Amino acid sequence: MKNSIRQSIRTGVTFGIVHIFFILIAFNSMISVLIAKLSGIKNPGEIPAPKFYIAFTLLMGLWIGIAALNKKHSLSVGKKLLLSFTTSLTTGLMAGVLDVLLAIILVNKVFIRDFLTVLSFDFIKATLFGMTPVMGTIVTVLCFVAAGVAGGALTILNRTEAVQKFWKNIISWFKKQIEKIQYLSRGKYHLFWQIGGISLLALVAILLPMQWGSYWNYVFGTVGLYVILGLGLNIIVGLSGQLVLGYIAFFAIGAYTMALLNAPEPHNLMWGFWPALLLGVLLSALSGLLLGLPIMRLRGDYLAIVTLGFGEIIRILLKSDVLTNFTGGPRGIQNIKGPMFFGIPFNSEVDFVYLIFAGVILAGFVYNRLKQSRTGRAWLSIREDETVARATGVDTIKYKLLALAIGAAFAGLAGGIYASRNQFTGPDEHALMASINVLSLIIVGGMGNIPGTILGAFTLKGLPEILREFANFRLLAFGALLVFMMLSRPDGLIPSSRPKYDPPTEPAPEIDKKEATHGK
Amino acid sequence: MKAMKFLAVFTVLVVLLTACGNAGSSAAAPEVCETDAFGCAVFEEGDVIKIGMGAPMTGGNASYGIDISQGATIAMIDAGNIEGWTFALDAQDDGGTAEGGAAVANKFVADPAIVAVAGHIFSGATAAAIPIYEKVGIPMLSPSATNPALTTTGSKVFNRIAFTDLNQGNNAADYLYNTLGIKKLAVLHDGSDYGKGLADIVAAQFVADGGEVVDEQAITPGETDYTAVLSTVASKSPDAVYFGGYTAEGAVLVNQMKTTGLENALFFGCDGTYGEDFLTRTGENGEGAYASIAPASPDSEAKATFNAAYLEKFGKEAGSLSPYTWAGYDSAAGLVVAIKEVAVVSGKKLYIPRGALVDAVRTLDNFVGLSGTFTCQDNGECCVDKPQFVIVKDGAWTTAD
Amino acid sequence: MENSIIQVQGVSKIFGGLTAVNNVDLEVSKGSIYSIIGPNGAGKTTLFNCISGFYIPEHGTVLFQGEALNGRSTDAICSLGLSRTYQNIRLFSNLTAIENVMVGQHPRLRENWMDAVLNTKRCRQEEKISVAEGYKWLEFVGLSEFANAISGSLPYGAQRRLEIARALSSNPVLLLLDEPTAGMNPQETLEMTALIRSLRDQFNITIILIEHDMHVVMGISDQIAVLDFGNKIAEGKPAEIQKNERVIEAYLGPGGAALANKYRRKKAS
Amino acid sequence: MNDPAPLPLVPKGDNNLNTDTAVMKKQKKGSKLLKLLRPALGVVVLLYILFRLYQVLIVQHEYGADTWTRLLISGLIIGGVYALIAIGYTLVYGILFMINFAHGEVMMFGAYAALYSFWGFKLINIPGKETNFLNAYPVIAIILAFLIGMTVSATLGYFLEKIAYRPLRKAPRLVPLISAIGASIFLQNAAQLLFSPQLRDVTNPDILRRGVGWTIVINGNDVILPYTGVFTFILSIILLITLFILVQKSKLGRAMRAVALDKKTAALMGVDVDNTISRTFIISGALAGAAGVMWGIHNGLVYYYVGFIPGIKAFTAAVLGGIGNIPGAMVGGLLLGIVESMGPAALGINFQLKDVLSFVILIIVLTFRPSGLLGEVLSEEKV
Repeated sequence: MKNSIRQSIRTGVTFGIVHIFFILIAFNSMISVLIAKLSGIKNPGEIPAPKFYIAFTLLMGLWIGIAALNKKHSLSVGKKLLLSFTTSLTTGLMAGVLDVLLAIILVNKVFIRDFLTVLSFDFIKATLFGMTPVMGTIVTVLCFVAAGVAGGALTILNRTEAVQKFWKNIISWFKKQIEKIQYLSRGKYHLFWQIGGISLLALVAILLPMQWGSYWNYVFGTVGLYVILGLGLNIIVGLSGQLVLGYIAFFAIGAYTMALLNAPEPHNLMWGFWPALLLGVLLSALSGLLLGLPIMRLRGDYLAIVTLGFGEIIRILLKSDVLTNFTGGPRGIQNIKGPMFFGIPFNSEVDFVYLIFAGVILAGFVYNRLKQSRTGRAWLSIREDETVARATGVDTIKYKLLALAIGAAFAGLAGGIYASRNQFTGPDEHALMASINVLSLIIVGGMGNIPGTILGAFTLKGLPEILREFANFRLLAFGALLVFMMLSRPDGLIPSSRPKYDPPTEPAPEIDKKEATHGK
Repeated sequence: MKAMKFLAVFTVLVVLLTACGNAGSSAAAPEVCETDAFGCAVFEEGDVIKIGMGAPMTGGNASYGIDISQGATIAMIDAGNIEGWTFALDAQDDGGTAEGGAAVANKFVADPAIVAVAGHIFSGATAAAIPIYEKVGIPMLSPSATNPALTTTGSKVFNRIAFTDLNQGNNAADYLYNTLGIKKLAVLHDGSDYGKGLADIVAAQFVADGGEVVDEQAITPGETDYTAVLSTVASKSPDAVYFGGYTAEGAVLVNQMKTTGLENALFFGCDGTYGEDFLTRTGENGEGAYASIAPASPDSEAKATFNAAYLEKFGKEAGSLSPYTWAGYDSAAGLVVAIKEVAVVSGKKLYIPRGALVDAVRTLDNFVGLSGTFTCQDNGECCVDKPQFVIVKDGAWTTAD
Repeated sequence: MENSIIQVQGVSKIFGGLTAVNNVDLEVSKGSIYSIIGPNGAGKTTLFNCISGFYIPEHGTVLFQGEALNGRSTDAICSLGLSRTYQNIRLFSNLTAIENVMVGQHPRLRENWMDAVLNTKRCRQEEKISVAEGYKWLEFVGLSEFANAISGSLPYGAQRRLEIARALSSNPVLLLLDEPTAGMNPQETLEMTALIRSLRDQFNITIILIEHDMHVVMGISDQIAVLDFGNKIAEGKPAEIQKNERVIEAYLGPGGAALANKYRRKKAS
Repeated sequence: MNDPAPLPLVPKGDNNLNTDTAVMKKQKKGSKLLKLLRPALGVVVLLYILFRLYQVLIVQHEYGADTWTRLLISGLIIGGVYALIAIGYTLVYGILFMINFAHGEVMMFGAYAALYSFWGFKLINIPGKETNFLNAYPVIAIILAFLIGMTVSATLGYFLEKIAYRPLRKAPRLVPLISAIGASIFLQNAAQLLFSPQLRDVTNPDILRRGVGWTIVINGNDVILPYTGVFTFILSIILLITLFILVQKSKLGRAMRAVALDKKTAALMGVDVDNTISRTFIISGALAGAAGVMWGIHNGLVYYYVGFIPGIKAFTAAVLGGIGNIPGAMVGGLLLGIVESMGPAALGINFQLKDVLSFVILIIVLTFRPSGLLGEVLSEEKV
């Protein structure tokens, strides 16, 4: 018991630090604003009414109270409550100390914002709930303790038989439904279900873009482009196991081919969308080969840093004075003409969503076919053990180059569409961070499988859009989530599974030495 | 089977996201709205009129976005109200990239309360955003997107109070050659579209005037050690160094010129290197450095009060985050003026005819802001007067004669 | 040389100062089981690596079916019909058993990535065949019920057999087995011995094997070579090798011969 | 012999041998082409470089000795800092085989520590004297600043490992990398939110004012040897050597090397693996902190993004010298610094392209020595 008390206090301290961090970045203001908006206030301003700050504090307290009882089952109710009490009290006291310090700053009118930029006097007032310093501090501590104990109580309640049973029922109900579907989709209606599912998917894909307005069209378009990129990188990293960090360079090549061939400036060639797209794909594939040739001996992180360098080289060259006359330099290229589809201009957001979906389907199709083939298996063997793969008769260099080229081609495709959709592309679109995004998405989603890639793309590109409510805290939250996801699901959201091969139905051809061996 | 699972996930996400992003529409309205090309934005009692801003709030250039949006926030406070309808700024992070710019633009388009956009900040984001606003008639007034090509595309909605590189560059070159009598000039830029555009024009014009450009170099932005490039420049012994870029690098250059054999060369910056920050960061090294700014009285009443308000609200000296604080204020304030011009109140509702607003912004005339006096031309350039040249004297920017 | 399938002629491999393999000659006749024995560090595996192309020997040549292998990459050599297993098991451990065997068939198949994308007739056919063949070989080594299990998770003995199946699935003429029974219990050892024998008998695959377990070696080898400190100190039929003084010394140290004789006499009496 | 399937592809008899040899010949040609291509590429680049050098140095003769000296100076200084950061990467990589992507951010926090501690000292007025603590006791102030900076960064490194990496030790190789990237994004934005995105200058004590230094006169022009630069360089070299000795001689160093070689065995030998790894992170953090403080003192400019670019560069340097190898990191860092400062001038190209240059050098080095300059040469893997 003593032990778990000590532990609970440690948890409290941790949360105290978290709380202090939140205050010092004015996270509480942001949450309060959100709460205010949810409670129907149209324009709460940057610093809403004190009650919302209290609400924030209570929420923190609840969280602490719940976290305090994490992995504690054996104890009695009273002890559990005690634990949540001690934890929240610890945090509360730390918060209290912080409040006192803030109060001192406030009272003596110390200007501290050069060091900690958010600590304006209004903010401090709000953090003290607009009360007198003493009152504010006390209320803070009380809030924490009350909410903490309440949280503990909730957890205990949640762990009682009845509630657990309730949850179990719900979950099992869902499981049943899924099993039903699975059963149906396996049984003799298998084909029907497949078609049904796919056509439903298609219906959704066709109808929704018209429905959900240009913003979400744009977001989904971007997600789609990143799915294509993800699949391409999956071929390189996921299948053939080469860590490539400069992947976005191929994307850039695709985009710039499209731009240079379809923009009035700087060359005014106006080839039209489709030839440019094709050429872009080919060029990226070629550049993949050229990059590959000299560095095929490198493995692991050496390859990573070299390819990172390659990406940066491409970006800097595109931007540099040397190529300005050719690539438009840092200004990038504007007014890229959109595609024509059988003579019809084809460049509203909706059209592009369709185009991108088509691209995604194509990419997924190719990816799947390759994955389940001799080529795919050769790649996997290289990923697993390059030396042995070689000794098993796989020409590793050839297949590594092939992986690079095909992966690059995917990127070229995405790049071409991207440039003509934004009607603009510039060197800084293709910075290192973009490559890293793509790599992250395939790993977050789950390496080497399509659903994983799609989910990853949603997470990496959709999430920041959803997080827009968080304003400046957007990327902070994003980074934290990235770490959290890796910690909770190291194999990705959807880990890939190996394909199953059923034994051949017709009797296996017996092994005759004349055919089976090379002997004369 | 995966297909089914994935289908489930997909539909859930779709539903979720569509739930977030649905757009409203306007109701019956006065005749201006009937006639207007883009219809009206309608505001009920208690709604706020929103002005959008797409700016980099994260990443390496966040200081610009945050600073400019803060300047604009104060403009919202000063804007007052139209018979009770107040203004608010909706600043969204576009990362300064085309992808972000288009995303933000689409978000604004989906929000009926957004009537105008102060921005975007970086040219790339702006270029990708213009066509999207064009479709629905949301006027833009960018404080800092200087890429000349932006106003050559015949866009109706895009305007800017930022200098064009041509205007600033040519005048700067002439001033250097004729007024200051510089003969040998070294031109540096930070490789950004702004800096490079400016530097190229200055170099060309300076040569045209008859001067000699001894060296033209580009530096890598975001770094803090330019001694190498400065040393090579020094070996060409120029009389002056022109720099197209921002304070971040400009200040470093000025400081390191002293240790690299350029202590006697004169530093000539642009409106990107103007601002209090330059003074604090260069100290006595900055003495005698030039900059070119939009014609305005740098220490007017309004500016002083603004600076006070800014310091009070954000705890920083105005201009300490970027040179564009005041431009940010002006772009928002200019839009407010235009909105007040066209807004109509009838029957407890406020109507803002979008088409009319687009024209109103384009015909903004003689608008006196903190960073200059602006009159928009037909192509959307609002800052056309000759730039004014300022020099650092005893730690302060003073008008150079 | 009509009957010999591989000839190792004066091969030497030197690491820095130390000569791991010193001027070794081997000649293996087709369809035989040829064992290489010798104390640890005698250079057996190094010799294997020289034959299968992992190392390029400093001196000497390896003739395989009359063709010189020198300087050829391991994959080229493999597709000539020479495959091997490894002392410390080297499976593609995250792939399933059947996938391992399908990779093994790589050099036999001709389907390329275009076929895969367009799903040509050749592709469909080869896929069907590689599955069928794969099952056949798994059946042969008795692993067909583990076909879809992750190979890394298989029991030790099974992994050894799977590795052999992978080696076989490229239809080799010559199979190099590096300590196939290492770390196996007597039962498994017996099975493995039977397996090796049946390889030769059923498919007429020539087998060179490195082995420490003398029962196995003496049981199945037609011919035995003994390496010690990189030199071939003896070669011959099992019976001859058992009597060979130098061999015994190599194993038991100087004076070992006498010791061994004493031991024999004890057993006799 | 009566099954339809395998006939077409299981080649038989002589012709099969032919097809196989044919295949093999093709592969052989391919690999030969590769074998030729790599040196060819290297030769071409080398020739170009030599040609440019000839052009610039002999024909045009643009820069005098003074310029070269200046370039060398700035190269050495920046290189020293790179080396110091690179060590952090190398230590962590050597022991965990992961790229600690957040290392640059750790350094950034060190720089902030320097900024704030110097400001703090400036605020403390010495009663009686007309001066403040910073200028009254500059040496103490600087030492304190370093202590604070190193402590901050070391703590950060420690918690980084504990929270973001330790749970992932058994995970697939790329997972910790992504976690590190997440951490890096988080730290950057945390710094921006805490300290505001403003770019700020460190106020040095007067004895270390920036832009002042000893002057050497080289063919007529005086070249300034800035105090801050010399200070930075010497200090980083000292730190590097100390660390090298620590790793080679001390008990901890032995433990570290043991863990790097084989965690299991090390654990069996009674080495506390977790503890050793934590300590490694503390050390690399402390070094990054020191680098950050130096960065602040020499370059002055501090903001939330200041760690990113040096981080990438330092990692490049580490790989260039052979990652996992401490002298390698030193060599790599200095080489990178010098290439960046002298390279563009020597080749007469725009300074914008200096990163291109350094990455090209990296690629060339790695194509000929796949494990870096001083990295141990991996021969064909033993089987």
